[in-house]
Amino acid sequence: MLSQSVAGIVLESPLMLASGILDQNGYTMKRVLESGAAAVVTKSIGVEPREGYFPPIVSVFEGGLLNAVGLSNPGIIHIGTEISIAKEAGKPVIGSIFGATPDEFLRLGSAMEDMKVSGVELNLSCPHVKGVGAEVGSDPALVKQIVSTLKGSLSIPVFSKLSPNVSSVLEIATAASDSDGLVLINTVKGMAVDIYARRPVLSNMYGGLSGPAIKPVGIRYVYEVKKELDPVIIGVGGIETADDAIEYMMAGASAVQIGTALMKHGISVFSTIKKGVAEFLEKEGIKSVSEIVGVAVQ
Amino acid sequence: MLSQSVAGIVLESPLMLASGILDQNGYTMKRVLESGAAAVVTKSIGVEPREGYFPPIVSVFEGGLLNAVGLSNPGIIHIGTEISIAKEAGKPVIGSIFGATPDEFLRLGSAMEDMKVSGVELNLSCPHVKGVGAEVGSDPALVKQIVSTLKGSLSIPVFSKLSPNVSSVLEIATAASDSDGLVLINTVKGMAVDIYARRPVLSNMYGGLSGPAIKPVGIRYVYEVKKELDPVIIGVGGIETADDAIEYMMAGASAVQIGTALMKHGISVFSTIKKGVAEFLEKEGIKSVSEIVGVAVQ
Amino acid sequence: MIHSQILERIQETPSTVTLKFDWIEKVLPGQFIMIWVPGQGEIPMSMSFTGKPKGITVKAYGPPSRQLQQMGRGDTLYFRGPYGVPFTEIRGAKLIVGAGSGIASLLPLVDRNSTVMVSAKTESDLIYRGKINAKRIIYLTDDGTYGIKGFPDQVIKDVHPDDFEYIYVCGPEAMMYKVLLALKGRNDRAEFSLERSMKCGIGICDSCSIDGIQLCREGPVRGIGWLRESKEFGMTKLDRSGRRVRIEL
Amino acid sequence: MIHSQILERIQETPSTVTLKFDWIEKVLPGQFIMIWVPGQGEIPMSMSFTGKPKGITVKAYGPPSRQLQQMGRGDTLYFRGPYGVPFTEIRGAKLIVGAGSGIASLLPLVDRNSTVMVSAKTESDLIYRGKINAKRIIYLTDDGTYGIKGFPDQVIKDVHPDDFEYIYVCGPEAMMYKVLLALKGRNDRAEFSLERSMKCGIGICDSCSIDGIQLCREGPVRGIGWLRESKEFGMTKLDRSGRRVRIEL
Ligand SMILES: Cc1cc2nc3c(=O)[nH]c(=O)nc-3n(C[C@H](O)[C@H](O)[C@H](O)COP(=O)(O)OP(=O)(O)OC[C@H]3O[C@@H](n4cnc5c(N)ncnc54)[C@H](O)[C@@H]3O)c2cc1C
Ligand SMILES: Cc1cc2nc3c(=O)[nH]c(=O)nc-3n(C[C@H](O)[C@H](O)[C@H](O)COP(=O)(O)OP(=O)(O)OC[C@H]3O[C@@H](n4cnc5c(N)ncnc54)[C@H](O)[C@@H]3O)c2cc1C
Ligand SMILES: Cc1cc2nc3c(=O)[nH]c(=O)nc-3n(C[C@H](O)[C@H](O)[C@H](O)COP(=O)(O)O)c2cc1C
Ligand SMILES: Cc1cc2nc3c(=O)[nH]c(=O)nc-3n(C[C@H](O)[C@H](O)[C@H](O)COP(=O)(O)O)c2cc1C
Ligand code: FES
Ligand code: FES
Repeated sequence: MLSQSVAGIVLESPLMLASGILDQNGYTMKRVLESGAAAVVTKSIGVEPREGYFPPIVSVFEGGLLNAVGLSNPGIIHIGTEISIAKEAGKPVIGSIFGATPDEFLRLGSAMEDMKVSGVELNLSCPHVKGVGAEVGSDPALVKQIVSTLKGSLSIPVFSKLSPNVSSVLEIATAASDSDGLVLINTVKGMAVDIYARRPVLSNMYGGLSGPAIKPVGIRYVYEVKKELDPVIIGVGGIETADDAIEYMMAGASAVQIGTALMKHGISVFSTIKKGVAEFLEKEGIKSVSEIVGVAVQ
Repeated sequence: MLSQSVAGIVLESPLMLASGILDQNGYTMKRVLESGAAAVVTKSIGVEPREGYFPPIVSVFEGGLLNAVGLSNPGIIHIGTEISIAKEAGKPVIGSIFGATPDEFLRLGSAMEDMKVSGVELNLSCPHVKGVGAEVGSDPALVKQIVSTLKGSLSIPVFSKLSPNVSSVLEIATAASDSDGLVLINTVKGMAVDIYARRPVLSNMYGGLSGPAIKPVGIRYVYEVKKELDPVIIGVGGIETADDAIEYMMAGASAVQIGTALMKHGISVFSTIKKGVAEFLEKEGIKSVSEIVGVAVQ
Repeated sequence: MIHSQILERIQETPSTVTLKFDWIEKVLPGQFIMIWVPGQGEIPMSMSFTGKPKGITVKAYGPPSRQLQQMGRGDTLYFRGPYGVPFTEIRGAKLIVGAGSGIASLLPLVDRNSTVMVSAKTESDLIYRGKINAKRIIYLTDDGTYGIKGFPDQVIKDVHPDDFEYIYVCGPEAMMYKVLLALKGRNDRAEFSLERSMKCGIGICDSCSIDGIQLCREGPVRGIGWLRESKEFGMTKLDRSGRRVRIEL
Repeated sequence: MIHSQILERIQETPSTVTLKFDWIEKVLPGQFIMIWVPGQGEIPMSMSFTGKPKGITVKAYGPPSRQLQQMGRGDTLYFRGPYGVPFTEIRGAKLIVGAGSGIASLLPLVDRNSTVMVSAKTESDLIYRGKINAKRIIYLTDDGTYGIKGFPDQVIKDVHPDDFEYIYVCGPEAMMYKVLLALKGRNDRAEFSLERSMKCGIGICDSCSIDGIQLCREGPVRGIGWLRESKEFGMTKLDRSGRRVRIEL
């Protein structure tokens, strides 16, 4: 009833862990999978190790979270250890990667494929690190080149994760349309100032907004892209409840990712949402979760 | 202590009513002014009357509001009655206008000037009406032309209200830099789907997000534009408390506008925030509110 | 959006239907909901039944209300609320004056201490006939097809309004305005449920405003004293575009 | 971000300072705050005083903690919290083992039923000397400049750990790991306050995780039974980039 196949990856439910949240340490990813997530996406991995920004890297506000972790990651050669540990759970692990050029993406993607991940997710959208992320992801020609380079060389599915901080998502989504699926959305660029300290809270000044505050933004992107281009979509942004997950799926997502909700609800949020989605389907007399994908798109 | 001058408009405090919220009926604007707002901005007015979209035009969510009113307005020739009533309060009324061409904006701006408003605010940013608003406001050349047309003809201050739904706010802010001030931000494009009705809630499908959810987005735009271009800025987006207003001012806003907070807190929100700002200044030993403008910008 | 299945549909008149549904929320007489008819629109509706089950009474005008009329047992109602300030409820003698579908919002107030005036254009438009459990019921029709021929403001003096502790009025604005005038000298203990276009229901859009207050938040029920001071009641209102138009009396 | 003015600054040792401040929040022994030194960084700090006033005890390492040490009465502290799972508090006989600044998080537990072991590299590093109000205090230094020469794991057997209802341990991981081994056979009624890099404090970033749990949420206090099963405790941890490194014993 809940199982769902996304670009050939078979998921026991449509619920995945989003990149960057509790997915740096292999044991954590393993626990998240054992606690009910159908798949995890690793923290975005680059060629070299990066410590990321100094704390403060997060700032909680009404309706969500602002973060500027700064793509801290151990580098592609060290993530293998963690992926192996995560894979002990026997569920799909998707490798998120970021880079500045098609070549870098290719190196990272190939290494991920060698580590036997189930797919790679291209982070074309981190809003707070210069030269990678959203800077790459707002250049349609570069996006197109990166995606086609990877599609030409890898045999595992390639997902492109896009930024909501653009004037036209359709332009970027079109550029990324060779992907096996689009992941919508990354965080919305934002900032917080402490009025007593009289300065921005995050050490990086700017950060990315996530959590319930951005759910309507994510729904809009999923809906708009589904309606206009009809690709495979993984929805992400502000999902905290079964209703939220269902809303994303009805707007066009084949699966969803959950991140910030772990702050409020802990890792058990996966099993809670899974149960809620199953109950909804039952109550509404729907046989398979795949039937609700895109039903709200008019 | 609280009085503040913005592009020559003298305000008894930095707190203004945002365009589109309780500012269609002259008696309402008058009451808002009498209840503590230092100025009001009218609903955005076009050349012809518009009924706007059919309800549902709003959808409340955690952290804010989604709206697609659809620029309902009586047309420029009928707004005079309401402005006259509002002006009985003896405080500045700013006329918000929207159009598709520099000519339309000029007609509207001139008519507003004739109605003795204290300034005009160009709505270059409504996210949910085709052909006007954000579609105009994401075209830098057109923005430049509209602003210079108005600046060349009007003698009252001209403010440009910009959209957050763009890849580069600096590009648009630069295009609008002839304005006497920038108003940041309009709503963030979003959507909500009802999972039982299996369709978008708003009759227009897409709407604009406002309220606490977008405060970090607004703070970021104000800060970024202040830091890079240093124009006069009026901050708007998610202000509910004195702390929020102060945060915007420290990020670079000379005054702020308040809209969605009226949903939760009613019209008394103006006097509450005014009191809170005064208390903050006193506690922190700050003589004039103008001293905090931009202090957080590094 | 709240959703609930219709339990019962009652055809009150050819153009008016009551829909009953379960909703655990506490709702007080005079409050309303915004009811969404997917694909057709969203409209304000007073709660005509505030106990268990809850109910609304809908007259057909445009697409949403016409669509509501097509609905029956098992169909889903989508709505949000309750919104608005309720009537002041008292135990003593009440005079309740409802014109047209205005009686819907007054129905939950009716008790054995109530004198109820119900008016309609013609006999077949009279709703809740035979179902109002009051001390006294006075029917009026514009055309005299049932009860007294005439309008509430013309006959209200005959029931000696001063004898009542509280008076409650709901109906078209012209009728309410005339009732207000007919109640000359009375400046308290009378409440009117007003109507303006309601687009948001949450005090944001200004479409329902009158004299600076938002009927969706600080109404729809307003006291007679406030109404006497009103510059807009019975005079002007804004149409759906925000253009000020005269109210026809 | 919460902010509070420093009421008092106490120089505990040349490199360690206690800062006292008012904060009405209820905080339990073992919980911590994330303390923000604007322009310098944000670091986790245990509450070493949980009554009134509250307090933290800071050892100088890098920029944020060095800056904290410069602060004094009237300066503003910025922080968020309290975070984490506290120690299990009991009335009976306690053995409290604190190494280095580890004693800071244990201090609020100390009562007249407590035997406290405090260790430090050398005499001048011993904090709270003469201020701990316990049944018995045992000092240790690595170099023997004060109290017993040696490490806690070497002498813990001498106080007969089995006689204590509860044992509490905090200090460098190598020391805690060795104490765990020294407490062979004991699988409950002993808690350790662990340390990992903490970047977010709210269970999001994974930097503080050990064996799948986040120390900022489900720690930093963990029970001895869980620690015996741990694959990472005393073995490996992730550095600030997320790279797995060995823990030096
Ligand atoms: C506080 C309050 C309480 C009320 N209580 C009651 C009550 O208990 N019973 C009652 O019968 N009436 C009540 N009314 C009046 C009722 O709300 C109106 O009669 C109703 O709004 C009229 O709606 P309609 O279906 O007739 O549509 P119209 O008058 O045609 O339009 C109203 C709404 O319908 C929608 N709409 C219209 N045309 C279209 C279209 N082509 N496409 C999509 N949407 C469209 C829009 O949402 C529009 O806002 C109340 C009004 C108020 C303010
Ligand atoms: C649960 C817990 C409780 C603790 N309790 C205590 C306690 O009570 N007392 C105590 O003394 N210690 C305690 N610690 C240890 C304490 O948190 C570390 O000693 C501290 O983080 C080290 O910080 P530092 O100032 O020495 O900086 P470093 O070790 O140099 O770096 C740590 C942080 O400093 C910042 N930073 C460093 N360099 C820079 C730079 N150049 N620019 C900007 N920012 C920079 C960053 O925010 C970085 O994350 C505790 C640790 C944990 C996990
Ligand atoms: C602390 C944090 C770190 C993140 N790091 C990454 C990352 O490394 N790569 C990435 O693609 N997205 C990253 N994201 C974005 C999330 O994957 C997700 O797109 C976003 O948070 C919206 O989902 P949510 O509201 O469920 O958190 C991060 C988000 C947070 C909150
Ligand atoms: C119901 C509603 C209607 C609005 N209408 C307009 C409008 O006509 N013109 C305009 O420039 N902005 C309009 N806005 C945007 C607001 O002026 C403001 O920029 C935005 O809501 C963010 O501020 P807030 O969070 O305080 O509401 C509208 C917002 C809302 C909620
Ligand atoms: S209906 Fe919008 S303010 Fe009342
Ligand atoms: S410090 Fe980030 S998860 Fe614990």
